[in-house]
Amino acid sequence: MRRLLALSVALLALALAVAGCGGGDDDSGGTATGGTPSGTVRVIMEEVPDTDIVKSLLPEFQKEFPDVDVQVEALPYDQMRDRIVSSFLASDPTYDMIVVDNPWMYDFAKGDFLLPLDDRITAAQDFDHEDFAQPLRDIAEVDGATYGVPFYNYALGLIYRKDLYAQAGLTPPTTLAELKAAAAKLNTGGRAGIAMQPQKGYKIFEEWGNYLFGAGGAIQDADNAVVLDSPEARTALQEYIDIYKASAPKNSLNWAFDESLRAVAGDKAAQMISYNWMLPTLNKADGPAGKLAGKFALAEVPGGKSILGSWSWAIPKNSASPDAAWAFIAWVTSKQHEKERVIAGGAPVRASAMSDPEVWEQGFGEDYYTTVASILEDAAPLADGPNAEEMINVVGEDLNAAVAGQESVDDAISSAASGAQETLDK
Amino acid sequence: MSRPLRALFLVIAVVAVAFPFAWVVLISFKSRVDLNDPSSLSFTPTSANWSEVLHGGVLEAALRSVEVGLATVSVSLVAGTLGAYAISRFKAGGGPARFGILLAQLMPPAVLVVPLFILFFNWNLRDTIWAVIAAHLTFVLPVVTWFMIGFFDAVPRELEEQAMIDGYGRFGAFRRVVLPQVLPGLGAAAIFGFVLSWNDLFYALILAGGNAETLPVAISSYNTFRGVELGAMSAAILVSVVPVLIASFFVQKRLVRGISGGGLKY
Amino acid sequence: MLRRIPIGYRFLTPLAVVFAAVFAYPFVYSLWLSLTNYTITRRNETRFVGIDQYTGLLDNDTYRQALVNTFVFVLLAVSLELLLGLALALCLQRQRWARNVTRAFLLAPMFVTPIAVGLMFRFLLNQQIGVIPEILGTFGLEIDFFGPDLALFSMVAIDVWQWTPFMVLLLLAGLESLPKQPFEAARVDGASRWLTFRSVTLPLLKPVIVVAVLLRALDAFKVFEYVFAITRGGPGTATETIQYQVYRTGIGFFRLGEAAAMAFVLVAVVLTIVVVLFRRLMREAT
Amino acid sequence: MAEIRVEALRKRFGEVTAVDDIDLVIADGGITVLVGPSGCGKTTTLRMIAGLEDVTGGRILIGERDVTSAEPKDRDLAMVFQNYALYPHMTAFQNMAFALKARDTPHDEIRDRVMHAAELLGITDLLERRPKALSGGQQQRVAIGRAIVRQPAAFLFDEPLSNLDAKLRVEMRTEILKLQKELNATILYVTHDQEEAMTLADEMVVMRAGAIAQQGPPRVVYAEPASEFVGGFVGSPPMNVIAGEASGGVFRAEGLEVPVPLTAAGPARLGVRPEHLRPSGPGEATLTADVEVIEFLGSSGIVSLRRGNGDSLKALVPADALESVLPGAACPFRIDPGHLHLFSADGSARLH
Repeated sequence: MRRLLALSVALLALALAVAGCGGGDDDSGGTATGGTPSGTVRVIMEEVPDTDIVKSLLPEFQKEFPDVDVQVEALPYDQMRDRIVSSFLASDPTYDMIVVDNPWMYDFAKGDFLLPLDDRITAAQDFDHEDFAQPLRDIAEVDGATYGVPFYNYALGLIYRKDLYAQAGLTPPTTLAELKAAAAKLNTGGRAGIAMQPQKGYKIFEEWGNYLFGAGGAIQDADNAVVLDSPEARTALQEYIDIYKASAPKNSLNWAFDESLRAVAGDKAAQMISYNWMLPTLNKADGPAGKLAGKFALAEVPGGKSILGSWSWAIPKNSASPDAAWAFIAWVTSKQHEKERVIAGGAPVRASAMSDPEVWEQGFGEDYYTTVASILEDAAPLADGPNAEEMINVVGEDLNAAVAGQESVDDAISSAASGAQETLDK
Repeated sequence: MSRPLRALFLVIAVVAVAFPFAWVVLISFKSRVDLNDPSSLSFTPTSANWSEVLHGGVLEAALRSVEVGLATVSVSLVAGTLGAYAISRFKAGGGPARFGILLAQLMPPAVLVVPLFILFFNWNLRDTIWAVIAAHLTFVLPVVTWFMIGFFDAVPRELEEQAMIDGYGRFGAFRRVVLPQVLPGLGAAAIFGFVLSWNDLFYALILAGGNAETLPVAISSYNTFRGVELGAMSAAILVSVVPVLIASFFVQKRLVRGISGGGLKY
Repeated sequence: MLRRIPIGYRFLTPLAVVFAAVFAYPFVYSLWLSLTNYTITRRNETRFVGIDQYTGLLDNDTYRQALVNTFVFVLLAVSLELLLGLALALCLQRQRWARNVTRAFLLAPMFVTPIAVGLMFRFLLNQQIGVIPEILGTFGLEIDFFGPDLALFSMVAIDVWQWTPFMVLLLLAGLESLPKQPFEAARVDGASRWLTFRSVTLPLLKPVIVVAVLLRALDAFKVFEYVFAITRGGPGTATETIQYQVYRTGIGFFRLGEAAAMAFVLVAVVLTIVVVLFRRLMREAT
Repeated sequence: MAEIRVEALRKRFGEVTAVDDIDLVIADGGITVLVGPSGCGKTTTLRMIAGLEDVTGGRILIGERDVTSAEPKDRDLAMVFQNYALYPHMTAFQNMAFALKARDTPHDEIRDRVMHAAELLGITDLLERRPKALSGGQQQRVAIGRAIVRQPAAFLFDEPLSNLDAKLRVEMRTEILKLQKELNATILYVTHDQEEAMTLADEMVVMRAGAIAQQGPPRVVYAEPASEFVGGFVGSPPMNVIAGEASGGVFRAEGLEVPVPLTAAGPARLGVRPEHLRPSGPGEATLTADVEVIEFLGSSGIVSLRRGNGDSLKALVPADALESVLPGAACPFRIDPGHLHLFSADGSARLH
């Protein structure tokens, strides 16, 4: 009796699940329909300042599109992906519009979860898609189709203390050797030469990738094949380890972004490789750096090519109101509102905004925006292809093991390279 | 152990427990700038973290956690107590029943959460506290049942037999005579189940974030992509601990007595 | 109709129904998933692969390391918690002054959500900005808490901080329910305190210890939050645990089939151990 | 009060037959005692009558009513358990009132009946106490009081005195007897203690291995045990048994010859109760044995003997006859020929 009951409950549930999972495939989005869009757009976003800025623009959007109701649900990062994927799997979606982190883009697109936006982009007036930085557009393009519109970037740059550099007679390093020297020189008793983020997984790869590029290496070639197993990668990792051992805070093997920021803001480290938009935050008078505000500057990472991260707007295939969602995306990413967003402190994605004197003046100054523009010019993401998230973790594990001294540099690189290739081929 | 040694040991234990809490209290009054050095003692106290926490939905989340905990525990107590009685007294379900309870305690949430999600989706319970309650039942129910089996094992069979001879049926005897014997244990199991539910992050995070945020979710949301908001998180931790601590001051005696009522058998 | 069902099963019904509703389906579903290559982002390619996911784990070095780490973690954490818990319970049992306050206070760590505990200790133990290394530094000590050698033990220490109170609670309850006569007998026999503890207290307390250890161990096998909050499994694979791997593989990399297999291997191993130990204990008890 | 009849009652636990087709009549207004070693099925029989154990086969009738499959609560029986089974969360009063409450007895009547029972048992002062605050004897009285209050068709006692100390046990025994007379109660009483059984029983039922070995008034069971088992089980110290051969009215064993009222021939076993083995003059002696130990009881003494062939015997010797018995010495003893018990070689049957 009891067993039978359990079984029938399970079977019933299974049947329901199968019925529930199948939906959403027949909606082949593409062309924008005419007329004024209307409907509710539920969007999931990350709990970050850039989201708050978008929220602050909403009343303006509402005025222009009174029939579209945009409802923002802001969540912590770790919670977002699970919920997005869950929403994909449902026939009645939770979200009509989403923001996609670059490692997810390929899998989401290949998983047939996203609406291709090419036709809508072409049809949109004065949209000027070319205005978005090329690497950002590339991320949103999977197998020739465009699935996202850039929202904001999180490319990395070198954030350093101008005053300390001046005192020591240093200029921002352009090579790894110079970075090493600068870090060593700035390393004094109470203050580390550089704060690093060697935490296993995403964090170390995100940081070390800049070293790799700086050493002239690459992660993937034009055909997306992994080319990590190179002398350049070995050099980059050796340099990374040397700098960590010589100039990073003691015992900081598990450090991530948070600790580095705290160290730099708290005058316990002279510089860090971090997200470019941390600069305005650090320089804000009432920001985390307190009295140190204004003493920070942003430079390109040594070598000039940095790791790129980006968030893109996208519309799930099972969105209940794709037209209204697109109306919002087109509106918020238009040149004009990009400008407003950037002035309000958002991380830029359009060349036009970054070269706009009005933005410089009301934002964080010309230097900052031109530096960001040049960072974005040739920045590249950690992974391009399937299973990006896992590939990043695989590489990040070997890198971290090498820094911890559990693996030799040589072994770590070859293991990372083969692991990465295997993951991409899965 | 001699008396001074015991006292010393207890003092060390109290300090070991108190120290992190003292630190948490300290940093809950620190500003963002002061938090760059979380351990320094010289800082200008600010109430910003507290007002952020108290106005930022943490209290609502705490209330929701209480609701989830109470509901989970109530269902667990009813189903778990009856089931435990059946397993203890009638060997109902035999080995598989006891085995299933162990199994349930062991299952990693990461594996159960996706099927659960699909289930709640189909039942239209997504993003409600009901989903969280149901998910919490997957681990609270086995623990409560496990506890209660032990308590029932300790109740002499003659008591209910006497009650049945005295004029009650099975259920009457259970309700009027057996149940009162395990009440203290029931309390202990309830509190323990409540703590498990109160602490769960994983299920609550995935099954009911935004609209049905529980306290751990609220606390963890201070661990952002852009760093940990230590100050606000600390205030939130204190919000979550203080009420339970006060409660535990009043119930710990009962808790100890409840568990020692004979429920700890294998 | 109802009367025909044996009385035991009538009492069992609510449990069975609730259990079936919230547990049976997800369980059966994931069991099935573990036999497929189900990947959320590639649902169209899902097919039945039999035990491939399981045999695949044999070659997975990280998984094996995670298994080892998990067992080391559980073994160390639970034994330390037992030892400390026992010592504390013995002290608390005989304590008179400020008894309730002490007891209530010592339980506090249990009530903090583990992710918060993880984050607290991530900063407390941080070499540069943490207060504990600073204090140790004044004694000339420098400990790399999250370095390759100690990271797993730091996780153990955090678990001990949070869950020793649980042991204290159960053991204290056990101690207070012990009969008095054996202790009086031991006193008459002139047994030393240590001998009394070893040959009277411990054997009498054994059932409680078994339950406490079992409950704790089953929970410790699910260690996830500390790893997630602090090291993400690093340095290298030093703090990889099964739960964290299951989470990463299933939720992070979308490969639910493989994640389910990972989980079931752990479940199978632990259940085997528990059942074997149980049998032995049962035999000893009778 | 009513008579209880048990017909072909059987109970099986899996492969084990605990009670094997027993027939029994528990007479109205008397004490019937089920006695036997542990595992003989006496408690199972009692529990089946109470309704606590399902019946595998047979019928149970209380009065004229067939209660074989009735719920315990519908059998109108009261039971006193070995460990009293007092509800720990209720006071003595509440314990005693519980069954009446269950039957929706009016409040005043409950009060009267409980008070009456309490007076009868002398526990009026203890009514507000919880079981934990009562001594073993007091708990026992509350348990009995709880049964009395019910005014049931019959009382079932499951080894109610075995948790009491020896002195209290004797006291309570008398008390139960007095109560029984006062209430003219029908009582089915289970015990493993043969002395308790003999002192209490109007009718004594000796059980062994799920079957009734002998049934009858204690005197009869004692005087004419139906088998060697009953002979050995009833009486203290237990009956001496000597293996030998019977032929032509004489029982012969090594170093021993006794005339017996029996004509048949063949191997047999001779049962002699210790009180029928007395020291004697050398001329009258039936046997000679070494005295090992003497346990002095006051009015008599238990003498442990060892015969030449290694058999040990016990004799119950009046105090005045003890003088002639010296530890360590070989003494002549005489078996009283009027009190012999002769059993078949396997001990299963009485031969005369």
